[in-house]
Amino acid sequence: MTTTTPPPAPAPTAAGAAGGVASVPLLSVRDLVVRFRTQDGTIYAVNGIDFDLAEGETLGIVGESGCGKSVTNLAIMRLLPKPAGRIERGRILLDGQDLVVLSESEIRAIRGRDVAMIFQDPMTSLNPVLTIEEQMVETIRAHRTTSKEEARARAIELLEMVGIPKPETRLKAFPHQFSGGMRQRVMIAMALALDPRLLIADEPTTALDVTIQAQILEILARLATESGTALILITHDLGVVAGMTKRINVMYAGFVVESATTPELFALPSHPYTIGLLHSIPRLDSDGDEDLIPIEGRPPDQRVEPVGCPFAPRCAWRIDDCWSDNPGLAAIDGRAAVVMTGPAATHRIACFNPPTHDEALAGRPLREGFRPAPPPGTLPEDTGFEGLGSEEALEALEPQGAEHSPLLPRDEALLDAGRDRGQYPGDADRDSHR
Amino acid sequence: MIKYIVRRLLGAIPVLFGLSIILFAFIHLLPGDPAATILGQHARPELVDAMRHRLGLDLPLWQQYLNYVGDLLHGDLGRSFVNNRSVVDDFFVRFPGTVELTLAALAFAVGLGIPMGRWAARKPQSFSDGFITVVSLVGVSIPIFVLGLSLQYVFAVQLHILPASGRIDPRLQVPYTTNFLLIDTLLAGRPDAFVDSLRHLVLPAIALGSIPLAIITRITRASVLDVTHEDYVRTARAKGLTEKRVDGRHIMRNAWLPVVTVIGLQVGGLLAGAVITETVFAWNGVGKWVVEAIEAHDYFVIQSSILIFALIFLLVNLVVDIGYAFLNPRIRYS
Amino acid sequence: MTRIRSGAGLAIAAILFAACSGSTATPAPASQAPASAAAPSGAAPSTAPSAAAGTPKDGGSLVVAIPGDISSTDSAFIQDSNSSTVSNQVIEGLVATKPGTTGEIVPALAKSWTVSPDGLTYTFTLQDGVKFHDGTDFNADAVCYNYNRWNNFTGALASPDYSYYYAAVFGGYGKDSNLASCTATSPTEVAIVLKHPYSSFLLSQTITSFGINSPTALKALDADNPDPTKSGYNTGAKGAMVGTGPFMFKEYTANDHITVVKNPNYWNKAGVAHLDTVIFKPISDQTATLNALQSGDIQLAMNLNPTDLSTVQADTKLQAIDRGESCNLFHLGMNETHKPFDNEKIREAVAYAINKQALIDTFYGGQAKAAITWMPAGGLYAKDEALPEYNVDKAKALIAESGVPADQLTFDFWYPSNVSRPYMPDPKGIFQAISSDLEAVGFTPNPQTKPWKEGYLKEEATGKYPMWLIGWTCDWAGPDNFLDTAFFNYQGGKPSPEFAYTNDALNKTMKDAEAATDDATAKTLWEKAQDMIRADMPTVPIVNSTPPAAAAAFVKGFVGSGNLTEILNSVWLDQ
Amino acid sequence: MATKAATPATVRVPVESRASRGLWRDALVRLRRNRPALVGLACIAIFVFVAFFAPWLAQYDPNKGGLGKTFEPPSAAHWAGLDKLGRDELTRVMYGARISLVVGVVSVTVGLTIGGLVGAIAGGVGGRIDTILMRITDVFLAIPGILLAIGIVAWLGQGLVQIMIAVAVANAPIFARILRGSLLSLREAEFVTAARSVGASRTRLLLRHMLPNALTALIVAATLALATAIIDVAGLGFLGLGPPDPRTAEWGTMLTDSTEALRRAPWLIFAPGIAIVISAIGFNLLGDGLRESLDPRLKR
Repeated sequence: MTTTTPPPAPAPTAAGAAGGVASVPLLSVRDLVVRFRTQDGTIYAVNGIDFDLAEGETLGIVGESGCGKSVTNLAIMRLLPKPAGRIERGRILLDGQDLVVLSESEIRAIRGRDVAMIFQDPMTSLNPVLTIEEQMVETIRAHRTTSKEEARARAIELLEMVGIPKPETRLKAFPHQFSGGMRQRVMIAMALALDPRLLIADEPTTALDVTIQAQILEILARLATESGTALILITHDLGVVAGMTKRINVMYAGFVVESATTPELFALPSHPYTIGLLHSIPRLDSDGDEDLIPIEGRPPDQRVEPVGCPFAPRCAWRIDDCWSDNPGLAAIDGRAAVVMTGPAATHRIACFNPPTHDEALAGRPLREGFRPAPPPGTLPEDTGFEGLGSEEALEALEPQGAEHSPLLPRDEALLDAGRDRGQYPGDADRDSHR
Repeated sequence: MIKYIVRRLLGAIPVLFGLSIILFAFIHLLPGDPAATILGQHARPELVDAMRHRLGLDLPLWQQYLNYVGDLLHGDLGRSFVNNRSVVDDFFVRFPGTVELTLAALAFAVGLGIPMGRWAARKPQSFSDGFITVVSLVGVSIPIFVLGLSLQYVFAVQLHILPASGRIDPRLQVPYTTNFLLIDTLLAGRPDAFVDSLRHLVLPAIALGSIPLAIITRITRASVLDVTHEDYVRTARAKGLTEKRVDGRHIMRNAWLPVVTVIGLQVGGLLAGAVITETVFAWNGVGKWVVEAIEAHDYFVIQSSILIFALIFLLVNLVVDIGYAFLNPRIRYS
Repeated sequence: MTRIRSGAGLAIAAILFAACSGSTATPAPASQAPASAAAPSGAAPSTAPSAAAGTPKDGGSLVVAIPGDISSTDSAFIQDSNSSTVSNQVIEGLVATKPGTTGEIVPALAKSWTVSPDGLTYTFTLQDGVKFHDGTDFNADAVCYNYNRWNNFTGALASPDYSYYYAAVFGGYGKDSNLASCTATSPTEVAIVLKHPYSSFLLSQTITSFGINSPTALKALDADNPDPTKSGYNTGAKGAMVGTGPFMFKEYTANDHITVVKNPNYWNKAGVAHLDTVIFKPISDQTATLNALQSGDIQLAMNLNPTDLSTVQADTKLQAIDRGESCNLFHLGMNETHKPFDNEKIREAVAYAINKQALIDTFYGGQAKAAITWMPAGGLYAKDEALPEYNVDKAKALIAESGVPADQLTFDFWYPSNVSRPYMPDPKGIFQAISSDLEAVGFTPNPQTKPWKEGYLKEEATGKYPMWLIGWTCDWAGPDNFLDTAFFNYQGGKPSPEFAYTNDALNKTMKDAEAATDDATAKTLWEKAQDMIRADMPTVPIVNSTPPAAAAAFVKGFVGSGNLTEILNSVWLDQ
Repeated sequence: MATKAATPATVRVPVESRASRGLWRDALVRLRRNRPALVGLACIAIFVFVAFFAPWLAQYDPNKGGLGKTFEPPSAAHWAGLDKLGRDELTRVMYGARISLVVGVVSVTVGLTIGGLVGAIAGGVGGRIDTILMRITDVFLAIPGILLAIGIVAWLGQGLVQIMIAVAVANAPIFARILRGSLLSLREAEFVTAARSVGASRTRLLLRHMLPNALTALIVAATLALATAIIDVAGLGFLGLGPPDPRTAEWGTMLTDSTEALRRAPWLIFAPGIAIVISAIGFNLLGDGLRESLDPRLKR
């Protein structure tokens, strides 16, 4: 992988000064802002993010449900739910071509051919009334003028590639005749049908059995490597990205809060939220006596325009500035030239008061007498913020918080909210699906 | 699949059996002696007794029931008390009219309801969506006879565009062979009569189809909206399919499922509605027959026609379920 | 011809000397084209005489709406007006009533007749060269075949379900029958001999049930099958309804239509139909009927709601048709076994309480006249009894006089649903109006209803109802058909339970009147009978109605009859 | 008919076990934001208000008229005109609201009770009883509702009470089906399993845990059935099976009368027609609104 620098044209708002120009990255997202207009008001889903992706590179996007990771990638595909979801600002450059301004038919030509996507739930992502063959063949024939037989041969080849036995007969089957893992293989095969240059996998294993997850990830990794396809892997599970991707973006409330190469991120997690994430999951390599520390509180209400650092209410390291200003994403080493892609990508965080390495290991501030800054407008003595016992912490224990429940992903909830705009409330039988 | 059909058919048997008991009981619970009803109030007692004997009313109840079921199984539905015509014969004269009317109403409801529902779902909460919603609400809220008479008044009486009643202009003198006039006119090689009988169908079909139209519109709209947000539709778009293809192949193929179920349920409503529609439009069908029979307490006709109605309802639901199974591979292959 | 199954048999004695005075009658045949027979002077000037000037044109089809489907195509079994409306076009009897009248007997298939002095033997001379529609000859044998057929009915055919009118007129079948014999004395001469004198005989033979059918056709379609439902002749099969009339039966589709076509070889050349085809179409709803008329689906409606008369009159494309002199009576039934109607003063009070003119204006579109007695005002021997006129004070005074306390002025008041009769176009509305009238003078009627066909007629006949709406359309025009048969007849020495009106003197007077041998006696006795009824006021006569028909304006030549048995051979289309 | 269409789809699984209160409170909040439902509620409010205060709102006696004033067209004094018997049509429509309200509410309540009982037993007890009860329900469902109602009126005789029974019986099998369906789906729901695992009795399970959740679908169906009930009663009136006292100011009867006079006095159709349509729309909108509000899956 060659070292790349940010693209020449847009001046990155948060990433600081750009380095020298080596080559144009495959994908370049600049100042992307996505909002949903719903009956309940505007939802601030993605609030100005920047990242690049080089040809053949693998990038993990990690964050809690509702952090905007899925929305970001739907925005890349221009598949935001209409009419609620809108790209308000920013550019998405694929090979220098801005996807945001493309016409519907132009973006359609790119979908599936240049950029393919694998969705979270293989149970619902395949059309239940069409055979696998029909769904695969139509994908191929949507972009290539081939005969049905050729398309079918290609489909068989692809199914073989993803390890589906007896593909000739399985082609005639309907999705419900496959297991979840098999369906996800079909999805992968379908996504790779046209040798896309970028593959976006949105939580591809979340809905699967743990035993299957590894197989699917393995197939995904192998095929992406073999074909040289760039991969964006979206997940809430740091464990998944650890072995799969070269670089990781950590997202929170529609912002990228930390960006680093995978080894760097695990070696030196630097944003309080990243640290929180790492401490809230059990690690197979841990000593065993390490306590899990949950992240207190809940993600912010995205119906409110974000002011200050979005993580501040939950952050143990927050200072007064965190309440009022949003720290942009900047290199940890402020003087270094920012490299956006590749193994030498710059480690960047969005934090006014980054934890130290020791604090990162401990999962809490170790500084003498440090207390998280109280919210503006409250008297300091009132905020005996001790972590547990605070109102927010108690709320966090309520079951409906369910931030980490894979069953109720917040992104889905968000998309649901977007969908509500599309629903006339006087409408009958909305419940007929599911 | 065949197993499924057979199972469904077998499942209908206890329902029909139960129905026969209920109808039998209903007739026997009705006040008055059918024999006396037939003969009139001042008939001589020996005549009434003879009639009771002829009708088998002097037998014990269980035996009467067995006879009744036996006759049913032999396709003998008895005779009208009023005109003494065979119920089965009358049925074959009346039934085609109801079938034509019901199918026309269904065609109207489906043919207009589905595009309207799709149109409304295209831009939810737009003016056109609101308009369609209001129209469909009013549609389910107007009694059929009010709509029917109003349609007659406007289109037949005031505008003279369409005929007001009947199935065909009798002056055309088309021979009835099948009693399906649309077929009979063609059999007779009379395109003019075919057009005429088609014109006669329009107003009653609209009156009868208005409620199903409203319901199908609403369910189509809801179903399309639901499916539009399904993951596989997103997948289809992500594959770069054209909107037309996404719409036709992915959205509609799935949105059809609840719509088909609802269409099946509408048939029951249509048969019920035919009762009133046929009265309003002097349409010679089963519905009018039933009303006349009930007015005249024509027991066998009531009994048999309700049984036939129920049988049709069950059959249609069976057909719908089978159609549903064909549309939905999840059922077909399990 | 609209029969109400309320009386038992018909107890008709000798009357109606005008029609059968033993002499040979040779008036014009019944179905003569009445180009000159101007429309009878209608009750209302608003109705247009349809037999207007102009030369009749031949050809065309006419669609006629009738209120319900026909029940039989065998005239011997016909009891309802729908069936007889159709049958009358095809089947003719020996005698008929003159078009536009209800009681004037004219020759039909018999061109003349004589009655023996003992009133037992009727000798009919038949028209020459008449052929049935099937090509067979009409002759004396054919006539007797029909009379003997009726007389020999057994089983179901002999039940009131079928040959009601034969039994009603002849008193029974075979040995029970008043028919002694029917003899073909020559091919064109028939002698019908009765066992007892029966002076209504000729008039009774005008009704549909005594039409002469082709013996060949009857046999071909198994008309005498013990199960009439298996007789094609009864059920409208092809080849049924073969008579001699101006129209020939073509086809019948149950509840859809009945088609008759012109008989080009009609024996009465003056009466050959102008129309090629007449199609009868049952439409029960009156609004739907008018809609069909206005939209051109039909051209003639036999049952117009009088309320819609103004609509028809306002429409230049339509015409209202007068049906001539009324032959019906609508009255308010009261049963004397129910309190408070055992009290004569209460019954009189009810008579004063009812605003008849308001009813006529509201429900009859003016097409009715307040009744003057218990039969049509124009009926034979009808006497103006100076019936009570609307007077609330008088009614209240009578109630006070009666001594019935106010809390006993409560009773069930019944009206029929699902029906509209020529004399009672809107029972529900009329009921409400009468109820309000009764309440206004202090009564408390309690509303009750039953469907006409099932329940109502039966229950009222048994005397279950204290007060109810009822009426009568004549079978033939004569006082016996109303006063005795329909209303106040005795059965087995007791009054019919329907009204429970006990008046032995009245019964005797009526029997005497029916047995009277001369006109003057009959007149005196029938007038006396009416006076006796007036004195007791057993029911309150309300109106004699003239139910209008309606037609497209281009329909000409229709001659209405109060007994609603019009023949359409005179009708032609001016277009 | 609208209710029938909705039946198969109204089965859903609530998320929370302490459903009743939270569910209803949430539903109310959602309902308040549902504009069409509020419109529906407003229609019903007008309807109920008129029904209760008819004697004060109306200027005339609903049964007093005058034959001389037959079919007077609408005027300042009589906004909806006078009917055949010279009675003020608007007054009668106002009084008619009382009867329609009573007929609708009573027939639906009775239907709900019968159907609810059958459905609760079938869905709660299951097994053979369920099979038998559902077969009987199928039998009734197979007869078109209006025919069932006509048959019952023919059997029991004419009268408001009989009409209410007829409409109730026509509705009951639908309610039974819906309740049974929801109960069946709830039997496998997690919170029910949880309650079962801590040893809740069958009755308690049914009454405390399952019924409150299952009722939502039933309530929606009942609201929609109110709309159909009013129309069905009108249909019975058209077929001559309305209330026996023809002076009863009942909308269906009035509508039928107005169709009989359609040619003489076409305006008479408007007052009862609009009243029926508005109340039916009201119940339809409210039913749809409730359906959405009570669906916990749609929580925002």
